[in-house]
Amino acid sequence: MARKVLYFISSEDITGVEIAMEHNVEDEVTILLLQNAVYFANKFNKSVSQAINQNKTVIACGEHVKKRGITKFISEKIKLITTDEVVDLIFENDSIINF
Amino acid sequence: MARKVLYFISSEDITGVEIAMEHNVEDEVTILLLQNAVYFANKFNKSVSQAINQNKTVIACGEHVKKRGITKFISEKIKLITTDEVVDLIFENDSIINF
Amino acid sequence: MSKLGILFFDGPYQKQACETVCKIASAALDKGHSVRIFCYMDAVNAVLEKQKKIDGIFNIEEGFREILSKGATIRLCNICLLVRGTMKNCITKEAGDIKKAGTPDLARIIEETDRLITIC
Amino acid sequence: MSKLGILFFDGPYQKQACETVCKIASAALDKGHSVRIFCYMDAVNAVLEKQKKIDGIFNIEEGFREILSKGATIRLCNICLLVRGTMKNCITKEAGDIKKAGTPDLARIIEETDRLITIC
Amino acid sequence: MSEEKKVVILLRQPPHGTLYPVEGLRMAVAVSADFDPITVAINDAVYTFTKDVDKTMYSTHMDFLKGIDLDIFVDKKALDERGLTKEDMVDQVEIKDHRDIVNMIAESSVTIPF
Amino acid sequence: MSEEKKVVILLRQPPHGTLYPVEGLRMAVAVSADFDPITVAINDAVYTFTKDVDKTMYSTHMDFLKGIDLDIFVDKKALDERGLTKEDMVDQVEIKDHRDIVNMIAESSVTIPF
Repeated sequence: MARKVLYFISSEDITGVEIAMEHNVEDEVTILLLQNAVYFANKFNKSVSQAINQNKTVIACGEHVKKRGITKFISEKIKLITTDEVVDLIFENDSIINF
Repeated sequence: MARKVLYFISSEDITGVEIAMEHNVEDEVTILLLQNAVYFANKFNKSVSQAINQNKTVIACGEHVKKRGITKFISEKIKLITTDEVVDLIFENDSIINF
Repeated sequence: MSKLGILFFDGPYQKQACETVCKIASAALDKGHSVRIFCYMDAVNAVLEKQKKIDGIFNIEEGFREILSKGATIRLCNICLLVRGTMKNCITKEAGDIKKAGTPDLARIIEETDRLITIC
Repeated sequence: MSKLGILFFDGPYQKQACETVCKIASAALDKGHSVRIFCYMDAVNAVLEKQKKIDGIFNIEEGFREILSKGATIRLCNICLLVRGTMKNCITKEAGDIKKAGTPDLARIIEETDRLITIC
Repeated sequence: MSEEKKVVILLRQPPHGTLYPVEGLRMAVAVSADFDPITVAINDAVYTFTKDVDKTMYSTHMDFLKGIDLDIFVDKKALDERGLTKEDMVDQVEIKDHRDIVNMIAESSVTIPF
Repeated sequence: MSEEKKVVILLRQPPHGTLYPVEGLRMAVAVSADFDPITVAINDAVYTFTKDVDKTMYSTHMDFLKGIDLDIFVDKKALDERGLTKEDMVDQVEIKDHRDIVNMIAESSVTIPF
């Protein structure tokens, strides 16, 4: 049974993104980048680019991206969301995998 | 004029080892690994193995290696020293590069 | 309305975790969700009193007082406080539902919330 | 005999830095060197009083009291204490040469010591 | 409800230098009163369960988990990358292929990373 | 004696998420009373000096260093690895080849890593 799974990545540990990519294909996987994990959204980051190419949904916390001034260095395919929307996303998914 | 330079590496940041390898060849470079940086001494770590192959002196804090139980996973060319000897090493070198 | 559990590990002013916890908790409370927070390891120092306000820095004590006033539940790892010597310096229960607790209380939080997030 | 400066950034019981500082400082003092330590950022919490002793864990308060008794000089970043709310909870000068200080004191330590190490 | 939640204690940091893995195992013990948590070691956390590492701070937690039949799994990929083999590891842990480790994490309903 | 010491403030962490780079720049300012420290940004610390980053916490430190003619150097290699160019960076910093950055670090007598 397909579930909606959220990878909630708030640490500078790329393993979270890697495991999300290896997650079984039946589930609907979303990768959420917060805090310094938003630096992984840089177009030059191989793992995140690969996740986008695999059509995984990659989302980043807009406030954290903006503060770091990296909007123009990240892929347009990454959706930026507010803290409010982070809360909604948490409850919209069936389970959360924290990294 | 050749100087004795000690790379004093106490963090899990491999950049210290990399910069030590790029250090100009006239100086006598020693790399000292402490705390979790001793994990870099693992034979499978490319940077440290390369440093050893380049005949850089690589030393690790024996107490920190022993506590982590990794003696048999590290190269025999890495000398293990006591905290006492760490102090001597600090003063034997002309300058310390902290990482 | 749903129940959110939050676990974190870091103290204030070194890393961003405390600030993120306050902001996500605050947003969740504003939306009518309930929020239960467990402070583990250095995170217990996030709720120390007398944190001086400095311009441009998010004051962590105020952040936690605000979410307490909005109804968040905060549990502090007992042993973590003891070992750090900060047992007597925490925000008190006049500010809201904040208590010293043991690790089994995290199990209760896991059991009684719909989602658990950790902020690293 | 030589002069050693030590700078560190981490608080107790999360990372190993505090313990390493104590051990290297202690060894240097035993060899007759002088030791001057600057506690920056979370490191100011290393010298809080009332850190409870727990079996198997190196007690950081005791470690710092020991090196103070052997003659180490310890300077604590003022603002770092203020912002964390831990200004009033530090080991006092009865234990040795420990004082609140500003960042310029680190410049003095750099100037007056032969080597500066940082423990990260 | 509580029976349904699959709790994974995810160890990813080395056993010394920080208190994370020790605190993770302490958490596994605490959570075991209400759940059947599994403990999974990836990356440098695999060093936590070598025969030679100093386990003073967490051997009682390991023994407790073993005593109530709760599993500790170790990622074979992480072992391979570090040149560690089955012989280097304590008996209390089970080595699993990376694919299985990923599935355990993927199927959890609550993950607590240390 | 103090004139001889070459102090390098070595920034290596990103400008937000931790307070390290902010504290590093505060330290550079403090140390400038007695020394002529140079500030060197490598790895993710290069993000500290992009035009678009929020510099509320450290712009005064940057301006102070600039005002007394103390240099801030940025590693070109780190920029390249992140797809950043000279145009993305503020005027107060100077971009240097990795070889020059290595030499600055190598020739320092006191390095303070943040």
